[in-house]
Amino acid sequence: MPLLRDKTTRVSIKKLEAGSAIIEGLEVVIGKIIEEEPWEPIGPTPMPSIATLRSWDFRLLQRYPPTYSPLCDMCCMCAIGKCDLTKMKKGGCGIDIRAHQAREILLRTTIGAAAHGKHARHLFEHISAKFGDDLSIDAGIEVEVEAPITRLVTGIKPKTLADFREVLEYIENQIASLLSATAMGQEGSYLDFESKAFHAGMIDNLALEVADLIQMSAYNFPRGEPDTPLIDIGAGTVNISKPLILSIGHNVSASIEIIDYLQRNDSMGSLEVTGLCCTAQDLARYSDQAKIIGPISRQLKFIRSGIADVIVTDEQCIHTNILQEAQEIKTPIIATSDQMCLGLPDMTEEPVENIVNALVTGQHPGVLILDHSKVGEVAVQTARMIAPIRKKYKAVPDAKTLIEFAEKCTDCERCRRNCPIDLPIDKAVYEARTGNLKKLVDIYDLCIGCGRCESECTPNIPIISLMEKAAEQKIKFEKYKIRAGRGIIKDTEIRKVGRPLVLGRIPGIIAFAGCPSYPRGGIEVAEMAEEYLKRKYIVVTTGCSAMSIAQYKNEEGKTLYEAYPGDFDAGCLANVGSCVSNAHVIGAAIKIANIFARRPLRANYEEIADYILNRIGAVVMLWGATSQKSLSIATGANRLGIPVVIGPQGARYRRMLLGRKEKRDKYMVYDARTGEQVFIGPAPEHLVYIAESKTEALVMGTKLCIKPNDTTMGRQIKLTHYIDIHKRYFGTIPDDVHLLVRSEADVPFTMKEEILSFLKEKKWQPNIIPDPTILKRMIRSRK
Amino acid sequence: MPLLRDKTTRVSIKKLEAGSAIIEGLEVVIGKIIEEEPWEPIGPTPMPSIATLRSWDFRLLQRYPPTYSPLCDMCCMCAIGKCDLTKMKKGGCGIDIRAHQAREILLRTTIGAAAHGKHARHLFEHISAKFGDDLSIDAGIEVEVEAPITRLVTGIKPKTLADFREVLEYIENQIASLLSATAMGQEGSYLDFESKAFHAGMIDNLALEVADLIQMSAYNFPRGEPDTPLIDIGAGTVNISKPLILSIGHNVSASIEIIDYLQRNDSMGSLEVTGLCCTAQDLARYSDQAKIIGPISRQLKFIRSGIADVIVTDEQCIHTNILQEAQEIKTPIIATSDQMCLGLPDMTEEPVENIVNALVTGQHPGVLILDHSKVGEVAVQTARMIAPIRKKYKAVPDAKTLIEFAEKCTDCERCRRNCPIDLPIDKAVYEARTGNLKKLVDIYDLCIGCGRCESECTPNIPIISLMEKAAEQKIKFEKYKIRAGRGIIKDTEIRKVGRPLVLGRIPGIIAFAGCPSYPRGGIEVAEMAEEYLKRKYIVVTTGCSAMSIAQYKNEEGKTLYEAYPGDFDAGCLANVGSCVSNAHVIGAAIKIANIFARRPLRANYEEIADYILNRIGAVVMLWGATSQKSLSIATGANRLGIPVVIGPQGARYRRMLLGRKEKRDKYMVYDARTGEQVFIGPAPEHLVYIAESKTEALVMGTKLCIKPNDTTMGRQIKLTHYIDIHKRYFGTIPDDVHLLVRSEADVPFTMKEEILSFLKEKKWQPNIIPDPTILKRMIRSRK
Amino acid sequence: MITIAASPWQIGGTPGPTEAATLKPETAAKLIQIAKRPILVAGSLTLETKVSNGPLIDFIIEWGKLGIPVVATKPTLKEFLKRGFKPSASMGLSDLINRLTDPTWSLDGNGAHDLIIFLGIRYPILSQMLSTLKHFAQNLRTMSLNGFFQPNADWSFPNMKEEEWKEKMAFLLKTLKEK
Amino acid sequence: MITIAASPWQIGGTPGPTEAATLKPETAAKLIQIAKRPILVAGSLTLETKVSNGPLIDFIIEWGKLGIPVVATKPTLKEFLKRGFKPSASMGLSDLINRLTDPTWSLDGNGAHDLIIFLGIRYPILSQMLSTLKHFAQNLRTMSLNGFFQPNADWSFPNMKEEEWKEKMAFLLKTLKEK
Ligand code: SF4
Ligand code: SF4
Ligand code: SF4
Ligand code: SF4
Ligand code: SF4
Ligand code: SF4
Ligand code: SF4
Ligand code: SF4
Repeated sequence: MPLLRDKTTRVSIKKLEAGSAIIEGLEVVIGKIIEEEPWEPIGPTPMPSIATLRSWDFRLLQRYPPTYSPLCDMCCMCAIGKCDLTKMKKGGCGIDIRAHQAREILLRTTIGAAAHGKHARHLFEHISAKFGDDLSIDAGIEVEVEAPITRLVTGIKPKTLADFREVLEYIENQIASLLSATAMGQEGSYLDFESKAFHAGMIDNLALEVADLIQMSAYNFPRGEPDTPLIDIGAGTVNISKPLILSIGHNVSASIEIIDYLQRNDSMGSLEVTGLCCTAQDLARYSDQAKIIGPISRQLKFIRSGIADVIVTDEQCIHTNILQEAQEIKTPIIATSDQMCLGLPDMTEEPVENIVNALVTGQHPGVLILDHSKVGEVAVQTARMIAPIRKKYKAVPDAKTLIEFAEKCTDCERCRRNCPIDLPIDKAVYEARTGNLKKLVDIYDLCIGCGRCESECTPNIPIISLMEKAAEQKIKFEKYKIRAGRGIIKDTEIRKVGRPLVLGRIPGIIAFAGCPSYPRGGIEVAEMAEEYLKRKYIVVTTGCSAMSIAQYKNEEGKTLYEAYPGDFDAGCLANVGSCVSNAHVIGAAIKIANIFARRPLRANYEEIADYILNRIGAVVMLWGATSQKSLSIATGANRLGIPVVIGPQGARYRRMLLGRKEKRDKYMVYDARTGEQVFIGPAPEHLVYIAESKTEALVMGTKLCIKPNDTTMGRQIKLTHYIDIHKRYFGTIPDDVHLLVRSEADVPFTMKEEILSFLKEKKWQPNIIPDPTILKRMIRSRK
Repeated sequence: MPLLRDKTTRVSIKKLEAGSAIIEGLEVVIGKIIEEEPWEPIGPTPMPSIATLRSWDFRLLQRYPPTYSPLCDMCCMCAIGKCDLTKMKKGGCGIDIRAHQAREILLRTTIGAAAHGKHARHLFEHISAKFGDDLSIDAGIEVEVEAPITRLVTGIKPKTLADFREVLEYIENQIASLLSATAMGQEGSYLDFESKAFHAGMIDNLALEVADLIQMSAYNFPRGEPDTPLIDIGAGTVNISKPLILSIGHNVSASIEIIDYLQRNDSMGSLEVTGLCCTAQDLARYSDQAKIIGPISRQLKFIRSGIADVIVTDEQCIHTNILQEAQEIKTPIIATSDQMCLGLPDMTEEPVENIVNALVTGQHPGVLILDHSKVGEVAVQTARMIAPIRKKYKAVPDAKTLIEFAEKCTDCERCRRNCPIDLPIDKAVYEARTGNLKKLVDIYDLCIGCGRCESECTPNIPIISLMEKAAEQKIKFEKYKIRAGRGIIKDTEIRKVGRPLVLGRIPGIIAFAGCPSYPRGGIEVAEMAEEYLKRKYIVVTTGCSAMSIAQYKNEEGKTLYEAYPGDFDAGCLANVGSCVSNAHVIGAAIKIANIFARRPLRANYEEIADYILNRIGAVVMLWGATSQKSLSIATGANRLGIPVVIGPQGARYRRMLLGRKEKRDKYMVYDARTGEQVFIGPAPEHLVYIAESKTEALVMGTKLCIKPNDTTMGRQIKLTHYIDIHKRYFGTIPDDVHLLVRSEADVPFTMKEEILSFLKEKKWQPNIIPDPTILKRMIRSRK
Repeated sequence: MITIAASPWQIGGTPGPTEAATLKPETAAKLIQIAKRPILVAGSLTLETKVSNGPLIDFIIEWGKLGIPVVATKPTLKEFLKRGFKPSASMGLSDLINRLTDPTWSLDGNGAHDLIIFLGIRYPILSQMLSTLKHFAQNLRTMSLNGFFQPNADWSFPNMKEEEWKEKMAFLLKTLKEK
Repeated sequence: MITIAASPWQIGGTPGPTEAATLKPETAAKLIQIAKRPILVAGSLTLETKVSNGPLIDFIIEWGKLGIPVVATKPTLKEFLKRGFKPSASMGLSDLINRLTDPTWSLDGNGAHDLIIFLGIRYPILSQMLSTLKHFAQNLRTMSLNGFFQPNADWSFPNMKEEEWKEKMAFLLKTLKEK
């Protein structure tokens, strides 16, 4: 099937004769040119629809069937409900809780995919208007495979911005399909819902790639350089004597206009341009002058500090009560996205002067400006004019006022009971009455900043402000460094690590992604990263996790970004970028299969996923699982065979994909050389695992990097880490080592004796090392 | 702005010179041709994005602000949850219950729009493959304005199938946008969520139109003929000695293949081809040989009868436990849509013989066939072969067995407590022990067939089978007639009724749409329809409501379809068709504004909506509100200014849009002639009203047809009905008559005295009749 | 597992952490007596529902005669009038509920109501209307006196068998009359 | 409104109509004693949680010595071993829960367990794991003995202040020892 691509080249034709048709005086825009350049023959699954990869999904789901943990026993999706589905009772549409949970997963992954899809679309429209459709997609030098996910999923090799138009249409088409299936009276099988959720994850990942590639190309973000600038991060890094603009959200295009405006006016240093969440990460990729306040968990806390003179919101991960919060500190809001209009007056068409005036005088608490090019000037001018006026709001209440607040505390425990992560905030507030703020300071670091505690407090104690005040001194020293997001992984890097990774000599890739609902604060992410770095894993990170990792210093007082290089290599720590940059993490796995192993890439989903599942030791750590987006990112990784470890809060995503290692028949693969079925042990054991604690996650991470294809040398190294870390944290050698040793040569040299005796005890038998695949068609010679 | 349209005309060009470019040997598909035909200048809002019509929405929401009735006090959308939002507590993302309910509405309307969008897309792909992209869009004779919603919303005038490609892409793009806004940390304002929900409704309506126009064109459905054939409806109409195929769902394309196959083989009479839900309605538009079993409420009941030899499912409104239900009666399932795969093996690529064999032998309980052209043959052959085998399943258990079942009943009440509409099914079963089945028969008609009662019954009594058995004799006489769906309303009809409608001489259009969660059974819809017919309203109906209306006979023993003509005219009853045919109902209102009142149509949303709101007395009755789809259909009508009355079960949609007639300032319009603000009374009072009972709905329906633009003659007529019906059911003259009388000339002649004295009592003052508009820009001369 | 005595009549109807307190007739009488601005809303089932000595509507009329303002929802008005009783007002249920969320509104314009008593309204719609008031009318309290536990009310009778409910209703009326 | 004594510790945690029965220590003891195949799952908080005479882990070891099979979740294993106590098994919590939904599975392969007792597990994750068992392991009963009401269990201690919980735990251990 020849593939059609969108290239809106306009051509004037005076007269055109073709066959029997004669057309005169027609201006045409040549929309679709049949692909000519023979970059790679098209594979079997270009632009798969929701049922195309179903059999692949079913194979994964057979080994890793879903285990559901309903967050709610009821369903309320249609007007027949609520239906009580407890213990497999059926709802009014016939659905049971298993299928309904799967539907909930589908809905949430689709919402995530839609958020990213829209993010990509918004960037596309803005960049297309600003730079034109012909903007080349430039992923940098040493990068041939610029868009591994796009090539894999759609079969398109994008050269200019316009090439992504068809990709975006495909994404939107699929999102509508997926969402439709959640309607009352559609899909009835939980396995099919899960297959569709995988599809949503794949679409999500595709959207990530589109978004990041086009912003990298348009805004000249770093393109795979490992040594990007070190950026200031932390509330302590801002100069509060300057007017301060705070951008919050994910779509950086509006905020870039602020920097552009300042640069045009040569006054970059006169204002603080800061950001929270992924917009901050992306601002830092644009300019090393931008400062990052921190991850989403710092959002409310920083707003409460009163420091921001103007808040610019774009889309995603924004506290939805932000307008009211901003009004408390008399900070005007500039909303810039149709995704979050906040009920504000649309002043897009008004002259800048009028808008600034409306904001400075407080005529409106905020405005909606849908034309990003206007945002820069409005934000800067407003910040300058309003900063002197709102000086007195630039502080949390003083200690005395706060203790007065704390004195109202009745120790009723309701704040803690409403805290999603069960922090003992009640005791901390209660103790603050005495002036002892230590517990509040401790909680400051653990708290995800959601504000639910405040909402429950009968005497209306502003608990977050208390925390912010308590931690005031500490915050002044919150000065850290993060390496700006590097973006794509280069082909040269892939070539370098391909062999050691696939053979197992580099024990694995660990990717810290997602949001900050950590069970015990961001420090745990950093500690995990450090442990893997010391063990020479390739460590990559994005989004809020990357920011959390920055807010930690090692024994030498250095952040991990200062202590470890930013390459995609063993023992390196790469901040890949914002949430959308997760595309490059997943893309790296695909590129290994394509560039290193020369597997055909184009529209060849199953083979590539089969390769990754069986050969590439990569694990995604979603330690602070929160949003629908992080779920869909992870689910996209899952479909490609990449296991995900989720923190305990993520149990509220309500499903795991767990294997059972004692079920030998589930861990069989074909040996592609012979077609024989070979037992490969739990490699990897799970596809989605929820870990109870950091130590469990750490150990699970090492284990899930074990892959059937490891050479004996590689397996030795991986087992060494697995056994060592298991002993260290759990005190024993793991009880499944015998399932992971295929021949004596796999046994780590340094632990030989101990393990051999363990193997004996388990009546271990050697096994062969297959050329592993779960796709029958990959068998080269059939028996 | 010139509009681009998609026309994939493929042209071979040997050599093309254009300016400096020379292209050789290129095959191009001319994708976008700049619109040439000057059918109408483009209006202000072609393909509006989610914020384009926000100011219109806000105007509506100002008069009709949302009143929420949360179905759940919690939110569980992300992994921070569940968040308790009771009494305006904020969730972890900052949202409160008001904004969250609005988000729930947005989510559900978007799901509805996605289901219809996908339905349209599936039809499009199938029909494009089968008939080619050049299929002309043929809405029939006497129809110039073939696609009022498409023209209004997108600015496109579709001529061939291909012209809808861009429309579908727009729909999908908007769905992704809308869904994205439901993600955690996006929109924060309930008004903006509601505005987006309106947008989802509009997109839904657009999808309806695309779907119905292309199926009408491809399948030669009736195109606006009022006197379509009378079709058999009711379980009593089938000949159970013949093999029987039952189609369930909404997308008729697979089922049409069954009829085509039978016709090709000249054996149409040898099988019963029947359907449930909208697929049935659409099958009947294709062939008057198809029989309709009934609305969705008959689904489980009819399956339990065991009569179906093969069940073909497509998409939407299908009992999701259908596979298990079908297995109980040994009926194979053929699933034909990626929206509902049911975990079945995909046999799309297998030869027909193998598939039939797998089904007849029971090797698979069902199969998935994604190629519709194969479905016909498989279904027919399977039915023929399996019918003799499964003869003994063609019956519900005998009376004795059922009484034995009933004897297990402990009168625990749990079945009733799990019944969504609180039917006293407990008493009915308990009484059946004695052999008295009367109560069961009564409930048979009221029951929506959801099966929740069974699911709750500890002794596992098959309650629905009991009902089916109890009503066995009755069902044999369930022989009714429905007029096949006529589709579009003709321009000639619009011209005929335009003036009397707008001036008020025809008191209004009442549209019965939506699902069968009726509070007291389908008879109430029929009774309401009859009352309005007698009062010479234009009554139109679609989907399950149209089927429910058919299952009622008037005093003369005739169904209403037999008793009243099918025109779009006063005192006529038009079955417009399936759910997607609701497009024509909404389209009729648009066409009145365009054809009769000559308001520009193309991409001119606000003006047309303003016209409808202020001038066209049309009300949608959603008496049995159930699915997300009916919510989004209704919400699309709302954005156009059409009020909707919902039955009491629809309170579980969780929001109304209510006016308060005592708030004079909310019911002001501009007089377009002068720019003056004029009080217009509660006309219409509400945009979404939930009625407690049939009588309340009936009265509300008459009132909501009152529009500011009514002539005095028209207002007299409308008030006559309103007052008369109010007196009849409520015993008094309405307490708001004084708000609806603008001058003495408005007072109904026959009630003059009584009303004048009422007016006096209320200190009534006359008011002018404006040329009403709520759009400032429509004022012709400003003061 | 236990089944809580006062579990929602409709099994899937658990709304969340905040549920109605279960009501005894004695308490109901007290609450009604201390209310300053109560109203009793009589819905469309008042005619077909039976209490001890006739249809519920007659019973409600007796309450009305005790001075408790009765609002008849639209479909019930005629029946009241037929019986020679003029309710304080008649409104659509949805209209009434909507206005009750406005703390400045009342039937007579003399300040907000403080207690709304519901009788004779179909369970599913009442449940939703009570939800509206629970969240958005924090100035007032709601009481459901049907024999089915309504968790969205502030106070509700528990689920009862018909006979039990009739007795309680009779007792309640008697108590109200006595004081 | 009332706040039910045994409302979920996490306020938003109402799961639906079916909630745990509130447990007294006497009843807990009885239920444990009559259980044929109980296991006690000790989670990652067993070290930092204090009971009367030391960390919870020591307390659990005493139970173990009474013959109740203890499963240490992975992060706690080392601490048990340090104390010279070998749990019957050690598994990841998720792994364990998953296997418990399989009625053919048990620790020792000798038939399904009938009672699973949970101690020392972080509230939010335990709540979800109990939900899994509630819906998908209908062959067994679950009991949460942390001082926080877990509605997804079959039986749970109600919410208690720390001191009260310590007392109840001591009483429970005493009772188990006596019999
Ligand atoms: S699914 Fe969520 S919104 Fe629905 S009832 Fe449960 S907690 Fe409430
Ligand atoms: S979608 Fe099904 S289970 Fe959910 S509320 Fe509707 S009928 Fe009940
Ligand atoms: S703001 Fe922090 S302490 Fe308060 S509820 Fe949220 S996470 Fe807990
Ligand atoms: S909710 Fe408020 S009063 Fe209660 S313990 Fe927490 S801070 Fe104190
Ligand atoms: S990591 Fe999560 S919380 Fe942070 S910005 Fe991304 S989606 Fe939002
Ligand atoms: S979306 Fe907001 S309210 Fe809902 S669960 Fe997440 S944080 Fe809570
Ligand atoms: S099947 Fe009928 S009787 Fe049973 S719960 Fe549903 S509506 Fe009620
Ligand atoms: S649930 Fe079953 S046993 Fe209980 S009343 Fe209903 S039919 Fe009888």
